[in-house]
Amino acid sequence: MTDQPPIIDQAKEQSEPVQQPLPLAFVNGEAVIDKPEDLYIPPDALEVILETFEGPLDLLLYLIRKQKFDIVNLPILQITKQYMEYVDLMKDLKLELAAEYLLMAAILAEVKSRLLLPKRQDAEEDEDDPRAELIRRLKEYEAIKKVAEELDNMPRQERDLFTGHAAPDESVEPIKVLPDVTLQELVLSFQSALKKAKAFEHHHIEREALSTRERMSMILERVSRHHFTGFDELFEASEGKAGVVVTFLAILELVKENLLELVQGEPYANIHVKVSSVQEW
Amino acid sequence: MAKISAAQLKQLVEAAIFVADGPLTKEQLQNTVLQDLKVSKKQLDEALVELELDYRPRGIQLVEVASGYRFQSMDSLSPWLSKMWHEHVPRYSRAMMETLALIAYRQPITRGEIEDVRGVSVSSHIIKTLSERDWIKIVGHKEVPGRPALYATTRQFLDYFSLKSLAELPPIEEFVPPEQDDDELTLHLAQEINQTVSAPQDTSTDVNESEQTINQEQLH
Amino acid sequence: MAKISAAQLKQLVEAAIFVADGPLTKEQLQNTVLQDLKVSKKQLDEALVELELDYRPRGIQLVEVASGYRFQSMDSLSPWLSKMWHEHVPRYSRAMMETLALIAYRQPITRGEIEDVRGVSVSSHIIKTLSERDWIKIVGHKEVPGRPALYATTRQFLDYFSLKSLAELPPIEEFVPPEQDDDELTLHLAQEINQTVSAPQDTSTDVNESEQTINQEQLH
Repeated sequence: MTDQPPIIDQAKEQSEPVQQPLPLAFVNGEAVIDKPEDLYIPPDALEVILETFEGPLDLLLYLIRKQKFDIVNLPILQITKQYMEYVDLMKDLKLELAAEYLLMAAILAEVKSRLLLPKRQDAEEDEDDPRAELIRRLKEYEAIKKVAEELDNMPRQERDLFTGHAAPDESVEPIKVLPDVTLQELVLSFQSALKKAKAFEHHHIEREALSTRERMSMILERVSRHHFTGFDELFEASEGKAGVVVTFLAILELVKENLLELVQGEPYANIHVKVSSVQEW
Repeated sequence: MAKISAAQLKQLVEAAIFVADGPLTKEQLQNTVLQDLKVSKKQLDEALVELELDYRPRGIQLVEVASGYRFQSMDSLSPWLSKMWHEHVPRYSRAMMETLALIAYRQPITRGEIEDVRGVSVSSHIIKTLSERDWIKIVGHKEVPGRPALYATTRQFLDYFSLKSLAELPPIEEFVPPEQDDDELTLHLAQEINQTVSAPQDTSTDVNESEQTINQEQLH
Repeated sequence: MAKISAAQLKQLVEAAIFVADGPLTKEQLQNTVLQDLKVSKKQLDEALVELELDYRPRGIQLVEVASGYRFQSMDSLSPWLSKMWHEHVPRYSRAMMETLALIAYRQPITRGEIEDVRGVSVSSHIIKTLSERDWIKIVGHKEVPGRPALYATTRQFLDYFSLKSLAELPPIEEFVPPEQDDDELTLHLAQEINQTVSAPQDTSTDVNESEQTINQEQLH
């Protein structure tokens, strides 16, 4: 033992001898009541004890358990008396006494007085026990108190378990989510681009149908710079007359712009097409 | 690769859970790393079971918590592992734990109802701390005067305590009412607890319903 | 425990490296988790070597990097693991959209021609971004000095906008916003564009005129 045990230990040592004989005195709540003077605890120690109660229900449970009372046959007279002693002590110590403690005192007093009233003969026997509600509350609170302790003891993060992580390899790269673009934005952009073009009016505006321009792109893509492609390979019979015309116009346009070269070995022979390699400079 | 061997699948799932920022559900695995691979539910289940077994003898374990699968250290190693951090492990007061327990076992519950059971008022500090830890959230409002907030626990709460669902919480003592007690009320309470613990979905529906009621009322 | 078995040491070192916030050196391990345990340099080295071997066939590998030991995913899994993260690319700039629009409506077109219309130079970044998205491609080179690349839109571009062909690109005047400041110019442009877009078979001018009348009315 150290010279100066912590206050809380002192309190336990000194309070327990006082409370030990109590269970012997209270059997089924029908025994003599203790005297308040017996309950001497050094004031500063008591303060620590009292502050550990979570409220009146907790204090009542403490009193009941300490004296091994059966909660179902709650000896209301004794409990009330002891409870009031604690409440008085708290007052004496000028502890900030929560209103809940006084409310409980009132409830206990009411239950006690109802118990003292003679029972009416015609009353249904069990329904009228004035302690019932208090007992229910005590049991309910005790159940919650117990699971709260269990919860506190359960393995939990930060204290008992830690999550394991591994670093992604350097080659892991987040997938890029590309922005959405609407057709309307595209059209408005075209409009704004053209509006900006101050010199627009002086420029020659190409009159080709867009489908011809599209076909021009397609043909340029299909035709190689290095090999000749058969002229007729560029036409798709399935496109019908209009398709053939568009393709033909596109080829003429490309030839005109010196983008395509046409070669024909002899009259009526197959025409071949190649991306122009003419250097004009 | 549109198909993947069982061994490759295991490696991929293992790596994914390890590098993920939080727990991963099977659905998340299917929608991300397994997206273009034809992996059946059964194959994935098998890979997870095998991984769980592989890691049993190791210092790190594969566990399923509310938000999915994660690896976590064996709890027997915590006395040594905790030396890696200098900060003190947060401790929670009894008042805090009792409030949390009431919300966990009796959700959805109002602050007033918590106070009724505990017999003392619940400080705002407690509610704030629990909310900030993302352990509790407001899931609706009770249609009684004052429309008090209804609190429930979150998935993060379950994750923190390494639980898959509320059903895994330690069982709460279902007190047998004294003979002369108000049976009906007690049974009702016990029933409520059961429902809350074992059927979180039901609870949420109730909350939604009450929310709808609220909206309807607001319209008038 | 002041002494620890080789198996326990391995578990502890393994868990420590997994739960640490960053790579761990041998010194850090000795100074934290192994602090009160008598673990020799050699024992620690052996544990690390064994762990490295244990993990070789797994999806996660124990590697030593500059700042210590850490676990990291197998490099061959990267293509799949990459799917776990998304990076949102910011919206396209006006310059980007105008360039794309000009390529769509005026293809095949050179960069110089785009610059002529826009009055400003087209940054390489824009061309690169549009090419990477597979919306534009080079279809040839214009036979003028410098042989500039000719840009056109791709099939992916059409697919993205759910178009069967470029002919389905909307004619411009449908999108003329109300309160045009420069009505005359816009109408003029609209006419040009309309003809360009919708009149491959030489749509009669009458049709265009009547369409314009309607639009003019709608503007007022």
